[in-house]
Amino acid sequence: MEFSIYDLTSFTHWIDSSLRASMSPGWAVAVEMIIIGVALLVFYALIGLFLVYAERKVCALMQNRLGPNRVGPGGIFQTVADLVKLLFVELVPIKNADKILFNVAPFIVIIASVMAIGALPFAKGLHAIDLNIGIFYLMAVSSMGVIGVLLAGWSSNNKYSLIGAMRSGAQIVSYELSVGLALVTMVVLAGTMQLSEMIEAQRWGWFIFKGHIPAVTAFVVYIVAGTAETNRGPFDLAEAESELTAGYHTEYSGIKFALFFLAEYINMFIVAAIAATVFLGGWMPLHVFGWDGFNKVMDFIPPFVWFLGKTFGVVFLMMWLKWTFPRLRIDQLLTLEWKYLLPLNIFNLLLMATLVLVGWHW
Amino acid sequence: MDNVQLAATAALLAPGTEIVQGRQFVEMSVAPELLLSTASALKENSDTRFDMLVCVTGMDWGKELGVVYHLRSTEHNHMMVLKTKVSDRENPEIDSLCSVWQAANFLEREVYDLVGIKFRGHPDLRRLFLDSTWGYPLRKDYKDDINIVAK
Amino acid sequence: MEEAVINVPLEKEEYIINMGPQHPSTHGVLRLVVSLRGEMVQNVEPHIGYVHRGIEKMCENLTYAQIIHLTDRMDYLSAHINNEAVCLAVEKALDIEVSDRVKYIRTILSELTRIQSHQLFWATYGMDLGGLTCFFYGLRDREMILDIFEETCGGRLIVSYNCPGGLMNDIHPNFQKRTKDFIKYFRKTLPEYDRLLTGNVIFRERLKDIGIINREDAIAWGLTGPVGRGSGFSCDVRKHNPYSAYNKVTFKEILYNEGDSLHRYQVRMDEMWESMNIIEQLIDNIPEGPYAAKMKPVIKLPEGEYWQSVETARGELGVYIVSDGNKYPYRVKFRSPNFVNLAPLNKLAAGFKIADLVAINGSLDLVIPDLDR
Amino acid sequence: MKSFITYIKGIIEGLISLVKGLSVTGGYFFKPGTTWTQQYPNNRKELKMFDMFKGEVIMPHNEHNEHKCTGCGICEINCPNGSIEIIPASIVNEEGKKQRIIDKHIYHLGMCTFCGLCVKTCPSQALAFGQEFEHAVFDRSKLNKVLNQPGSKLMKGVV
Repeated sequence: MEFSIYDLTSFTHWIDSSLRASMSPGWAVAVEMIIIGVALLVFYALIGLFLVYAERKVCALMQNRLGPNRVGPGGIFQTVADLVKLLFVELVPIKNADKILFNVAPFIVIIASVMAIGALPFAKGLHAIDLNIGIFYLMAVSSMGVIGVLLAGWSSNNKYSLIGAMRSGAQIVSYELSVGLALVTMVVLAGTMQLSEMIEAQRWGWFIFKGHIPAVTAFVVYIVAGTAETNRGPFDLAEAESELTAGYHTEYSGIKFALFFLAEYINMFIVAAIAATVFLGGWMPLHVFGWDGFNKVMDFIPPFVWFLGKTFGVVFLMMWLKWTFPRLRIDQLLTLEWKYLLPLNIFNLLLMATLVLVGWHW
Repeated sequence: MDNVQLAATAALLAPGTEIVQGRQFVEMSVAPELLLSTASALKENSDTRFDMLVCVTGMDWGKELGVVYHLRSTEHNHMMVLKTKVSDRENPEIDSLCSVWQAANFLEREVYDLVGIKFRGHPDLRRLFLDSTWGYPLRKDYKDDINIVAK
Repeated sequence: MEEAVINVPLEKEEYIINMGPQHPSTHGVLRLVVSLRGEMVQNVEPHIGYVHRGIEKMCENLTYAQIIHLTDRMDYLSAHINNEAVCLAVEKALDIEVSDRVKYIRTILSELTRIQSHQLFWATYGMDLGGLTCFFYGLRDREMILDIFEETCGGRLIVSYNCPGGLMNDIHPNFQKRTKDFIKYFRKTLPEYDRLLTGNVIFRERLKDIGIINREDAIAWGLTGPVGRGSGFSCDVRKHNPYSAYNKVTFKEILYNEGDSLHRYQVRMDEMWESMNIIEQLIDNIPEGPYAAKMKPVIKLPEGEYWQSVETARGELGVYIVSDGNKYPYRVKFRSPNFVNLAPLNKLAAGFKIADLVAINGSLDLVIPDLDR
Repeated sequence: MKSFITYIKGIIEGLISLVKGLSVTGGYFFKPGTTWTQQYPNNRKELKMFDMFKGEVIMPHNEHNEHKCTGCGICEINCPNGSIEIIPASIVNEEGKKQRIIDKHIYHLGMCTFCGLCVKTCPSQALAFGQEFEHAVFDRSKLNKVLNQPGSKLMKGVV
């Protein structure tokens, strides 16, 4: 194994065996789950805070501004300060709102994104659960968030929220299709749904290079549909600020609003992470067949850095799109999906299947 | 067409109206009952063709209330002024010109709001800026001791 | 006795939402009561008056010199042009001929005002449609014009630079250089606006065939300015009834026949080029002369009625002064372009979606304080 | 077939227009030093308003604590908002004549709309515009200023 220095499998195995040695297997699993849960939550919060900061800095630089620059050096603690402020903000009670659903909705959104983040492979061995249907699971879980959005819009007793929620429902149901088909295209190429095997298959060339044109097309479609699925601009119709004030979270305040806000960024991270895993090789360093020296140097960079680097690259792309384009209208949004992306996707899947059958993919 | 010719044409179109010349525009004073017919005649006639209503001004002439219409022909690029007066200050009513120029809709609502002249046949005569309990501030006898400090 | 909120009764499956008075897309305190069926707009009713200050009533208690500073507060994005309108009306009434220097400076400043107003339009229109970056580019470039205003007039937005008979003070020595620098810079930056927004396929698809009004309707509704010219109605006061130095320059009146939101937008983008052309023709030839004519300390207009229309960034502003010979006017009426342009909103937006309503409302480029007065 | 070509052409042209837009924002992102932000409270020292800037109305005094205001009241008449109030006083001057001077020249900054008529119409150029722009105070009464400094006198030669 050429990158054994960064292989965390033995480390996690060591934790597992030492825990099992000191307590009964049931307790050991419970302790492991708690450790993983805490680790994921901390990671979740940190990524959320960082992404909010990154987005503000990126858009500021695109707009000839400085962005946050007061709290901490370069303003890096700005989002922490905002979070503290949001914790202290009053939770405004809404008259005639459906109290239970109103309060539950943000948590559904958050839970959906936490469940998705749990199945992501961060590095070799740093993988909470390696399902044999990893891709399928991620797709299933990440689209659960829309239930929270719909509930939030409906229970707020506000027409703007309701319109936003209904838009969001229509949008996610449609774009789920494109995301799914784009990923299925890559599953056809990989021949597996298990994330660890997919990454292993990209050792000598990422899928985006291996899959020729169909893979690139699938990547573009995936980025477009993924942006739409996370309700980000130019597809942010659900919260279209200039039309619906704030869409489905108009009536939310304080920490409940913060949960929605955080979930939006984490969803962006998840979409980008899936893109990085499936198209760009996940934590797998860039290898070129035959260039041993080059491969050694690449292996020297830790897989975790590779993974985050690729993910943030895709995140930056999504931010770039958001801060450049105007928003689409709801009918154009659906036209784009059903008239352009879906036919393209099906054709692309066919092409990929042909490629794989002919055997041109290696 | 210069002002003199315009005045002559207008006089032919609406007999019995008083036409004043020598000012910036030709001014035509119409009795309220003749207003609608005069206005549509001025619009339809191919020599005058006043197809654009530029401005509607509500006036308080002391004893009488009045409305001043500024008309423009986009074809001939000339303007004229149409004036009408009612002496009933309590319940002044004038025919609405909405059927002639759509622009009159909002402009007449404004006059109704600020001067209190009602427009007969207006499709949507409601107060525009002020709420319904307010007086008519552009009348000269309007009193507001708090907000208006007379010098 | 409360009056009805909407004029048209609601049908089954319709519901009302209130856009405004506090809403991001209404640019101020315009309240639109929108009847919707699903996302489709059935009826729009503008409710205005939230910034009604009674400027016309206030004018009846002020002298002609004092009125001018109130006109700044109507259409604050065309502040200089509003000032000019009152001054031209007073000068016309008193039969005063201002010097060429004053005319040239007024024209240059009017065109600068128009450019900065259209820049702000571009910035906020991009934001209405969800492209937030435009806002900062627009304001960045507008800042340069505001600096020119600040250096010469003393105010950035509310300039109060005109007075009956001329200007409050002479232009700053840096004025010409700064203006030329700005035009040099802006000629390079304006194509960037087009690359970012005008050519963008999403933007064009959003606006094409949205809120159409044809030429005949535009005339009947009295639409002026870019809104009227987008429908092919040649209504430029600068062209038809030139004032100040507009008869000394050559420029093109921008006309499009489509009458949809995209072409209302396009008129404004093209007008910025034309404004730059006008400024370039004048900026080097400002003649020497007094910056203000000698005026009596108390201005009394002879009895009579005076009308003056000027072309603001939004359309034709008419000033109608009725004087009874006193130092205070008997009645002042402002024919504000926004007020007239707002009226056909229902006609334009009914049958489109909420997102289109925002696009249409933005393409009218309303300034609410001008509408309410 | 023709419609298919226009369909494809439309897609390609659309994509090109999107890339053009991306090049603008991306250009600024990757080009450093294009920020226009003014770091306001930090740049207070360097921040200088233009000479013409209408920040507030002031009455310039010379080094002998003398001003030019004769108390004629023309500024008070010309002010459209009533933001100037003059409290006159009379003294007996050296020649033994009674002379009108100002006791207090009160300026209500909160009511001022910066139209510039007072400065323009002052016959003795006693008033001017100051460049101070940070007018926020916690108490509204602090906006009522007395422009003539305590103990100031009328400059010699001003009538």
